[in-house]
Amino acid sequence: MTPNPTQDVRGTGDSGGSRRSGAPTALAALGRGGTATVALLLALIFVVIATQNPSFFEGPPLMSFAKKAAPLVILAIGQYLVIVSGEFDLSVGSLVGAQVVIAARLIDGQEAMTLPVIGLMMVFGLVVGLVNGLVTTLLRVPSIITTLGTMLILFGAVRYWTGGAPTGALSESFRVPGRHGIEGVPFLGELPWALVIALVLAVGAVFLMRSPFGRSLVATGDNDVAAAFSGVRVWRVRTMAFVGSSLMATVAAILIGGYAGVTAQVGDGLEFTAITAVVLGGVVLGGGRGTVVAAVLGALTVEALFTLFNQLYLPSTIQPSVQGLIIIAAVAYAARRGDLRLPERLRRRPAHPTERSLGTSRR
Amino acid sequence: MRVPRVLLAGAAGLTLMLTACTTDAPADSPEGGSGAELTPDEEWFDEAEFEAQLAQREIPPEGPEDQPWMQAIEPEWIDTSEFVHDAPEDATLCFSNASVSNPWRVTGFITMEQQVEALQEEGRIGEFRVSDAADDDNQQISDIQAFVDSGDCDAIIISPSTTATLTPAVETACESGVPVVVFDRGVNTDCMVTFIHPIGGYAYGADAADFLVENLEPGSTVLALRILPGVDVLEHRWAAAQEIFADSELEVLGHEFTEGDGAKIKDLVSQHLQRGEVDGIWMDAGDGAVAGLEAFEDAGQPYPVIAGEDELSFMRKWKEEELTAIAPVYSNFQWRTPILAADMILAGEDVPSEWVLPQEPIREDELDEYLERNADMPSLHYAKFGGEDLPGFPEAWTER
Amino acid sequence: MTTELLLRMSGVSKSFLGVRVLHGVDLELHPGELHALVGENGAGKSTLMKVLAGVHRADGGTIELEGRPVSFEHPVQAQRAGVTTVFQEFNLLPERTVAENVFLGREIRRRGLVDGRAMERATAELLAELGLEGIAPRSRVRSLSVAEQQIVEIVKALSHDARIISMDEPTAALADHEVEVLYRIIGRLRERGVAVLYVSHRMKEIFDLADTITVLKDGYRVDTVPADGVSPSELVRKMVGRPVSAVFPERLEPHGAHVGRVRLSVAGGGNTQLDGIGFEVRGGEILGLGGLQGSGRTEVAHALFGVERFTRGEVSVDGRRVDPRSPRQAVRSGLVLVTEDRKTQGLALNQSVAANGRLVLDAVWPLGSARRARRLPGILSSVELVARGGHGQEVRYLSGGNQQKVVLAKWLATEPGVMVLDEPTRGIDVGAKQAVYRLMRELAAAGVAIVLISSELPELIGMSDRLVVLRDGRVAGELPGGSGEEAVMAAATGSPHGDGSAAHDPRASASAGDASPDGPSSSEENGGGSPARHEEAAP
Amino acid sequence: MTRPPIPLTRNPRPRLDTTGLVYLALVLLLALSAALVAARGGNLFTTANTVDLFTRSSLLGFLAIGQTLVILCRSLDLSVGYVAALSTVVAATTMAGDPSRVLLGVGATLGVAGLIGLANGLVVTRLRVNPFIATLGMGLVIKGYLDTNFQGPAGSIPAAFQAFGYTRIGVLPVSTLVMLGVALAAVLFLRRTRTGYHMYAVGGDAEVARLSGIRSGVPTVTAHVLCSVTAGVAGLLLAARFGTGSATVYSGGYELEAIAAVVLGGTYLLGGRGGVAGTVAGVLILATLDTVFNVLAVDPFVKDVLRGVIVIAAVAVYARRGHPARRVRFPSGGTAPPGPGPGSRPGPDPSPESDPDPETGPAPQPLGGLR
Repeated sequence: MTPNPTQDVRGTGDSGGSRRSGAPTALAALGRGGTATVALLLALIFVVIATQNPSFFEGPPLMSFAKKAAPLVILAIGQYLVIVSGEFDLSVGSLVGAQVVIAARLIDGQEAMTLPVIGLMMVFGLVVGLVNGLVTTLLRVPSIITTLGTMLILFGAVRYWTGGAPTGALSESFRVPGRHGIEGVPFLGELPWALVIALVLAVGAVFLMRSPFGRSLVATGDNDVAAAFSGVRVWRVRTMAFVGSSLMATVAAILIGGYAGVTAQVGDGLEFTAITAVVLGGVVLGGGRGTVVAAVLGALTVEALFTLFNQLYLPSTIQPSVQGLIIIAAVAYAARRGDLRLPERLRRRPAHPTERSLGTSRR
Repeated sequence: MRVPRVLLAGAAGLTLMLTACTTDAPADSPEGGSGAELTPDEEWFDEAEFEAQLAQREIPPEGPEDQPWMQAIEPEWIDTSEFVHDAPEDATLCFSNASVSNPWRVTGFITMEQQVEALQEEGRIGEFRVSDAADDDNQQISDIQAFVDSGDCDAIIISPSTTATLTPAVETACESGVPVVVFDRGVNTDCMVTFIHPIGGYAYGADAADFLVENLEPGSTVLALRILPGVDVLEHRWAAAQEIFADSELEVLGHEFTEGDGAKIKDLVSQHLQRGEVDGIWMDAGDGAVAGLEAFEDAGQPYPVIAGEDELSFMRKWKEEELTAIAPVYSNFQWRTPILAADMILAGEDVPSEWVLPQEPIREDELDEYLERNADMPSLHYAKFGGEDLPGFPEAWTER
Repeated sequence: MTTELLLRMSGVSKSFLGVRVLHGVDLELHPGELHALVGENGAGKSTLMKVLAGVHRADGGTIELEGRPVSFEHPVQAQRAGVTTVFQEFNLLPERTVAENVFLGREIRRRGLVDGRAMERATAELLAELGLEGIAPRSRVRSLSVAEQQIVEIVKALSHDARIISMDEPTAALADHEVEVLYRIIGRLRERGVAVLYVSHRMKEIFDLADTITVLKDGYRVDTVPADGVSPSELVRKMVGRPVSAVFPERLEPHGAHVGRVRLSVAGGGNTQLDGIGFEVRGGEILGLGGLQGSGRTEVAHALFGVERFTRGEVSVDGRRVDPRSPRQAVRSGLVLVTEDRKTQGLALNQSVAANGRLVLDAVWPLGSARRARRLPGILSSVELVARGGHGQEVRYLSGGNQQKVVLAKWLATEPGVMVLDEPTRGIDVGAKQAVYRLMRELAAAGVAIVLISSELPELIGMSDRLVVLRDGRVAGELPGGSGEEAVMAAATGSPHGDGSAAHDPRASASAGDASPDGPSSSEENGGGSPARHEEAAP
Repeated sequence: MTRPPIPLTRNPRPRLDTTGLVYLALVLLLALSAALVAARGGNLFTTANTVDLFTRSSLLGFLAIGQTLVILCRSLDLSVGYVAALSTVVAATTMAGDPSRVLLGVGATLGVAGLIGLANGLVVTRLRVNPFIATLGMGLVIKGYLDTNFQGPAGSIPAAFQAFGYTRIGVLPVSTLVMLGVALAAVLFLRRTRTGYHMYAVGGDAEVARLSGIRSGVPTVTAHVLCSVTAGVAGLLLAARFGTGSATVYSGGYELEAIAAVVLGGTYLLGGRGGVAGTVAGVLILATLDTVFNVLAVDPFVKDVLRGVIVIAAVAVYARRGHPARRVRFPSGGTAPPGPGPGSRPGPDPSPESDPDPETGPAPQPLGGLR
């Protein structure tokens, strides 16, 4: 549950005057969810990168960027599912770390184990997502606490299991998706599998969000009471969102593990980077607003920003400061522009009988 | 909504100024991905200590040659008879550990536990209590305080998480009258009975830097990969490297903080490779060295000359790809020494007041030997862990 | 009543989004007077009160308090001037105590610190003055009953040293015996010289309490009359200003296959809020579900819809026993509910018209939703939706009436057999109301069974073929369509038929009405409703 | 059917509120832990362990008290760890080992912390940035500043001020006393000042607060300032214990632990309900767990697992208790429907929502139901 800032509540009369006269529909649609804003920001960053390093847009460097960015894009898709349904998932960073460590330990360098272990990782991701989702929806623990808890649990349990440092090794075939690609593509050189996977997942996510499930999910994030009254099984769609997030984190783990192998620090802090990416894309914390494309663009923007920092030889220590300012500025800008304003949370009246019982309807 | 906008701009500007202004002062910080600065930070560079450590590399240590963990360089033996324990088999050793949050510490801690078991079986020490501070300075201060207050400890061993911040706590421990043994990172006091450490960060950084200078043509480019700022043992390594690179004709492309995260290392190296050649890699710790090398593979570029660490995945890669490489060593076997020192102290034997352990890098000629010795060991294990003669070998390390 | 003038509002006008809702309204208040403000829903009563309270600012006209012109820009200014308002929605913090709520925003301080004891003492004194020692100033508002919360609101108003208190349907949520407490409180207020501006739909209360009555209609003041100079029927005529039937569309010729068959039957339904609920509705029929607010109307709707389901009794839709445990199951069985609160329960405001329209299809029949959603454009045009941005427009930019049409379209897309409409015309303009009425008629003609819940008696009576009136969670009686308002009110309040304005002790009348709570009708239905199985195909 | 004659009187039943429950949980936890430790042949309440427990609670206490205020206003502060780290540096460099500069150092530290809180509050209220993002961003900004300018320990704390970190009276460390003092001050602030009252109002229902003439920005900004100031105090405590400024302490994950303590203390994450007394109990519960884990030499990674499980479980328990109290008009068994209808199923109601809540009052009264 988002701690919504409380200052945006309108008067009790429903006549606060929030009607906007019809802006051109196409433009409005483009601007909706902040897609335009983040696309512009991304373009801007790419332009600056290009001036610094013109060769960046020649195939291989761009593909190398794509390879690096793919895991965050995938994590952002997962985080988007959860955020748009009105919740948070802080456990993804820990989950990525845990999955890589699990993979290394169980595969232990044996090629034959690769596929079974990937299957097992998927199951594990599913279980983590189910736990996050069911604890949040059925036990009504705020998701920030639930996923904070799973974050601690995963972090501790995996280290306990491996005695503190990862053991074992990944097999070569495990590393293919994250590290290699389709060779000999004209101009690009190598088309990384990571990019292919991220593209497939992004396209899949776009279709998912246009499906009945996707629309139910967004409606739930926007107004879970209305969604419940419309027959949406709120607990179910939210739990599915958490499962989606955990599965995406698992895929990201396969790519990250494949990209760079096992180190003890894998996944640290990824949850905040992923949330940053999603929010930068104009997806509103609290749910109901923003598109998956915007979230993907947000992830690319974050990665491009890191690349830019590097190109500019910005001391790596100052990068967090710039990152912090940019996300505050981006969200403030979005809040200032009417179209991204936080959803007008209607006053929750605990005295109202239906709101509570339905809002958390749990059958 | 004009006000917020102005406010935002103002706040942003102000904060940028705040964060940026001090970076302009070169005396303060050796910043620069641009790599121009090769003057070691005064805060971290102690010329005398630097020279001393370089010299110590050449001094043959005292002590049994097959037990480097019992060797000491230029020891100053001190009498510990005041700490003699009547019944050492009942003596309680208390160990305040900073953490086991990285593979080096994990390996070391297993060695330590095995050493404890060995001594317990011999009836030379009794209970062994450990508290782990999970890298939290404040937690470790509490942990040490708890040991002191409990009054059960007959010796306190401390592996401080940070040098400066743990000083008061170590002093408190000393004041309690119990013998205190400090190892790995130091503290700003000499109240403990003995301070055990390998030669040090300067020597480590110098070993690595010297190797690069020797093996690279003048004018070659070197990229420095560092873990975190502000950790003294790591800062010393970098300060020594800066000193040596400054006197060389190598071009340092920059130094980057990686948090030891393989993905970050690989990404950073890839980006540098996009912009130009990288001939040498200097690392302040070997974590993720393999990821860095893979960036060269993936970019289709020849392997660099690299200074990693005695971590096995790196050494195996070295062997496989026949790299020009060195594995500087921050002697992992030092984890055995504090237990042995405590045992000696409780027995009233003399110990060196500052116990400087040998610290020799693994060079190409010893590579095969160390790989063979550690053939069963997992990756992320450290070659010079020095536990081969302990009873739990090898299961304790392979099946952690 | 003294003659000195306390408040004079003259020529007050107010528009929202270009729609004029108040046209030059005048109003005068004298100390100790109870001035009733009556009119149909949407006549402008609440807006007038909000202008007085400083929630809205008037576009035109003047307000004089004791001869001095005032202009309240914020409720707090009005309160400081002694003008306080008890809104229909409670403005209380449930987690705080009674005393803390009463003094919210102007806590009593001593030496710079808030003096909680003093506030509790002051609250206790205020409560005692009203003879309500039963409420402890330290109890949390959350733990109070609705009636008690209402009283806290009044005490809060009083604590401002109010000279004018306006009350917006204060009895709406109260049971009879609680209303009596309110009478007593109002009596004491008037003794203290406080002027009360009182909005209510209940004729009986108005004639029990009021000195003066102002009638509003469509934003105009129709008349101001002394209460003893007008009869209830005259008053109703002034309020409505037209024959009741004229505003409602005629019944249409039924043509659906289900016309005349029992589509919904409830027998012996009960849960913690309801007991012995029984009625049946046939295809083509509009059943009005009447009763005061809090009588259990919405609870019946929710029970049918699986929100707060019946734990006793049985429900059949088209002859099949159903026990919906969730809205989803109810929808699948062919029963839908148009909820009373559009914004919190009906719509996802940030989503488009199209997305809201197909939400139910998406949620309930995810596989067939694309096919079913093809009907949606047609449905949206049949409900006469006006959305400038097309179906991609977010619904929060629509007017209340158009929002309601989106809600209706959302449910119509499921092709329901039984439709429960809870306050379907609340807060929407006249044109949209007409559209809703026409739609109901068309649906009924097509064989849909409709249950209409409404607080607007003319609407309820004018639209329904039959009325079931609830009181305190039970069926109080069943009336034929076209019954008089008095008869419905009598059943709803439990007072005997006839002229309710007589100086009757409400207590006595309430107990009289209680004698036979369920009447014969419900037991009759109990026998006939459920066992009879109509082997009919699903709609 | 008859009605109780006077509907408005009720027997006020003594009922355990959430704070009481938290303290009960604390006592139970202590008893259980003591038993567990005793079973292992130890003693939980030795001086050493008690001191340890209190010391652990003071740092977290400062952070959690401030966080409580912010959460009560329905906001959040994820920057406290960074503020504490910055504070150690500001304190140590300002004091520079000179005892005469202690006051200056404390003043400067709290001033800087307060300014950061002000910035947080203004960004949240004026720029309407979601507090999660606003304070996360602020934390990153501070992190960048610290990393850039302080690599390693900075400044030095004079011995006189180190006493704040190490002195104790009996088993009670001075820092714990100060923490309890701050807690008391915060309780008084919430119970005896208007701004404190208004925090509950803004967090509970911003619209009600606005209609009552409360400017919602004021309590929220105040809460953020106070939260940062208590984080500054935490930084002072850290500096006193370290004897120097340490820029890297932000990595301790304090902010999330503080939030966990607040929620464990029964404060509602969405504002308007709860208080500092509960938070102190929450802090003590976490500190007890840590101490017990330490005494029992639990693996540090298992500690994380247990902490995660306990926090989730505790909040789940509150969530269950926090059910809106629905008034019951008809007992769930029901007055039998008139006539023995074939489908009538009197009996216990299976759905938890409609269970009569025993706390709402004596016997179901036919008062007006909730509308």
